[in-house]
Amino acid sequence: MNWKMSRIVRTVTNFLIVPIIVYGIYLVLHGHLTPGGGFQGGAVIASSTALLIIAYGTLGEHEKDLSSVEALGLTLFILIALLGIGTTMFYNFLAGAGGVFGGTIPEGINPGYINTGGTVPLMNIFVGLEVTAALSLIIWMMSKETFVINSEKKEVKD
Amino acid sequence: MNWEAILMTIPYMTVVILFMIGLFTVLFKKNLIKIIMGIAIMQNAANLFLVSLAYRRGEYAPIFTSAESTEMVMPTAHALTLTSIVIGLATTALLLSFVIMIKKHYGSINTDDVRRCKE
Amino acid sequence: MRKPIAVLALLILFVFLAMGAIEMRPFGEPEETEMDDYFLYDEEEGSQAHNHVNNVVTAVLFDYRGLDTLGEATILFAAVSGVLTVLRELKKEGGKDD
Amino acid sequence: MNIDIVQHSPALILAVPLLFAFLTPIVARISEKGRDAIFFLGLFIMAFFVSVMAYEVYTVGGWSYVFGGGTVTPNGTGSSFFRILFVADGISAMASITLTISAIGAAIYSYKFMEHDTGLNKFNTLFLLMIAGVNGMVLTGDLFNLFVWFEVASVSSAALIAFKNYEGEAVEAALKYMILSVVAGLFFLLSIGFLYGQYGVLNFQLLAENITGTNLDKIALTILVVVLALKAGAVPLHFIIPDAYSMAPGSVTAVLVVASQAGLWVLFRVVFTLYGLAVNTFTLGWIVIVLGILSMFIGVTMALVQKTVKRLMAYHAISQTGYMLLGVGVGLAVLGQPEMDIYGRLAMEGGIFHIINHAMYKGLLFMTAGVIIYETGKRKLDELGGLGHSMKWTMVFFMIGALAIAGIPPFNGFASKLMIYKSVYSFNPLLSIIAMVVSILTLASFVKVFHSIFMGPKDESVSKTTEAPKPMLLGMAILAGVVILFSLFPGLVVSTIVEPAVEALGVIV
Repeated sequence: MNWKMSRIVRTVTNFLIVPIIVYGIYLVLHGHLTPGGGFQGGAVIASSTALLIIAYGTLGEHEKDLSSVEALGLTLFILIALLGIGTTMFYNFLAGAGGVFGGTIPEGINPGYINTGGTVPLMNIFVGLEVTAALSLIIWMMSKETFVINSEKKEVKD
Repeated sequence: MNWEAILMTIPYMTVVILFMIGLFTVLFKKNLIKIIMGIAIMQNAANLFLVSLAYRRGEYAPIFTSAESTEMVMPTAHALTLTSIVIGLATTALLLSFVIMIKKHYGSINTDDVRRCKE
Repeated sequence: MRKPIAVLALLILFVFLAMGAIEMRPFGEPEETEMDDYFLYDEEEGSQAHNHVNNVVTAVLFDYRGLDTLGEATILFAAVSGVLTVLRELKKEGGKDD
Repeated sequence: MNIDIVQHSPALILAVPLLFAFLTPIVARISEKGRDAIFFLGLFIMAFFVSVMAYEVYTVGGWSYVFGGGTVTPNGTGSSFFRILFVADGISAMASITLTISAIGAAIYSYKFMEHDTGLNKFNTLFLLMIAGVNGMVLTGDLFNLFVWFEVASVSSAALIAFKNYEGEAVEAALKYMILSVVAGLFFLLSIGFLYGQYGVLNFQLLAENITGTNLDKIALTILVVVLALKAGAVPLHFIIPDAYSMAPGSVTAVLVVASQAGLWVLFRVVFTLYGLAVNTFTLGWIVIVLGILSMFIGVTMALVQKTVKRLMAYHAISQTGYMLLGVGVGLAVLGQPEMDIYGRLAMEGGIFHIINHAMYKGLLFMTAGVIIYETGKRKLDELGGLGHSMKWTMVFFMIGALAIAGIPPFNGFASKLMIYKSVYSFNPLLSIIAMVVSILTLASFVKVFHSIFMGPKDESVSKTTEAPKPMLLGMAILAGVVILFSLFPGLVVSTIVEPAVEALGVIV
């Protein structure tokens, strides 16, 4: 897999990756205040993977790592949902309790406070983790099967 | 005929027309990639339908952070749309990977060549 | 021979769905909004009162309809597992297979 | 903190396989034994919760589980209907029991069956996800949530059908299955949109209160019935079933049968609970009956000309689906007519009893077919012969399955078919005669198959075959044991698990 794009593209990619990831993290963390959330933020972060693959032509041997990250995000998500089982599954037991993300907000229009929402922002983070890994994996597997292999002229005959 | 009432359903008619375009593509195109594009059109039609159900005249997005008014459109349909968008993405990814594999095995993505199952 | 029949079926389906669209309530004027108003404004269980979340769509997505989101994330997980399964290397070990 | 696991069991039935499926890729990095261990652990914990839920449903009665609700009430009132509900009643208990038995059988079977393949991490994950999806479909009481689990089941089944990615046909079958499932799912979404747009709610009970049988309701109902009939494999849209069933690995097919039946359970729920008497049940019942008769007849006639083992069995699956639709269709057609009610109820019981019977003996038959292909590597009927000499247990299991599917007394297929014949005869004698003729054709077909696979001289090419490995025999023995158990005590089974299911559909006058 020696295929990669020119030095200009690679340098610009190096500079662009950071703001893309930061913007994605912003979308995930502010999911309960502004439009956005785990899925949208995760998709934005995964677009940086697409940029990496196009510029460098490879993502390395990280399929198992990405798969584990994805599974970890989902496991934490379902565990948070199960922790509410004192009442029922998916009960928001952190909201308004004063601890992590446990702040209260006034009714009606307000400027928005990040330390609110209970389990909702936590679930956003975990889903963001899952979506990032899942979309990166999909993009990587498909590019590996199509242009990365084709660029090496390696063909599989049935 | 109550023409005014029919005019009020134009968004829904748009959805139906888009949906039928997608279905036409799925049924009559021979190229598997085009079939998947037809499915994507149908998915977008369904998403458009759900979003159009959420709308209430003259009201704002259901987010209280620095909102202009507390008159808000219906949030459930927006949540359903988000869910169905992700479902559409996942199914499209799986379909495309099937097509990649079909191309490897059969050397073609024309539906006329991809019918070895029946034998 | 098959194509005209399919076109006819498609036309019938179109008329059928268009009838549904015409029967729908007018655009922008929903009649029953009890459920959505509950999520938006309820003083005990609403998005702001109970969950302390400003973005009502996120509150619906992760709390009121959290199970849908779990299912949706599961579909993404299943699709990734499927992509990894289908695109894995074409080799079979041993002679036996089904 | 005091947690009542009985109350929480519907949620845990869903959550446990999901949790273990998510853990599989992480555990698989550490050890392969651990991966298999948590696979079986997840299944057995799920089986435990299923039995807890079923016991409560059969001794005390059903209840609704509110996700994220402040309180769990026996029958959630008011605002808890706006959240997602799980319904624990006769239908969901019976469907979960069916799924659990055949999943455990198939899992033990596939422990040996799949060991020559790569990518088993993904196999275990997808298997658990498919089970979770089917469980979610039968348990949920919310229309959109139903769509979500429908898609989970479709995506994971399609991925499992394509598991043997070194065979082009498997990928082709999976592609077809997936395209049809996705298109069906989109129609489903459209009809959810119609109902949500009109009534502003998604819960089954709230929708049922609102539905009055307007044109829009009827359009939504038509779409729902067609989509769910496609999922179940009834005739006008049956053409994906043979490809999918014959190309999937043998252990997956046994569960795919149950996954298809989830479409039937949901169809009953939609037709009876959601619509009920709001629409003309006589016409709707006759539509279901005609679908059933066509499925029976076309399925069995197509099966007679098939040349490969699993394809033949897949066509028989379509034909057996017809019996279930026939029974329930008769029950639907006479719904609300007091003079016919006793027959309607018997027909419904027969149709629903046939579902669990079919899941057991068809799963068993697909597993024996898997064994034959595993041992000989051949699929075509005329290439096989004389296997009875070396594979005695497989032959016995095949005989149990074949006699049960053909409705020979005293097997369980006879018990449920007899209930359908009796009740349908008083409704319309012609339908009953057609059903009997189909049954005879089924017997003829399986006699032919039995003869060509197991009888005859010991063929040169198959002389080296041995008996199936022990885990595979154990998996088949579980299903065969259930078939025999149901054959011995059909009355007990009907009164314990079938009648609550019929009552849950609201067919009590």
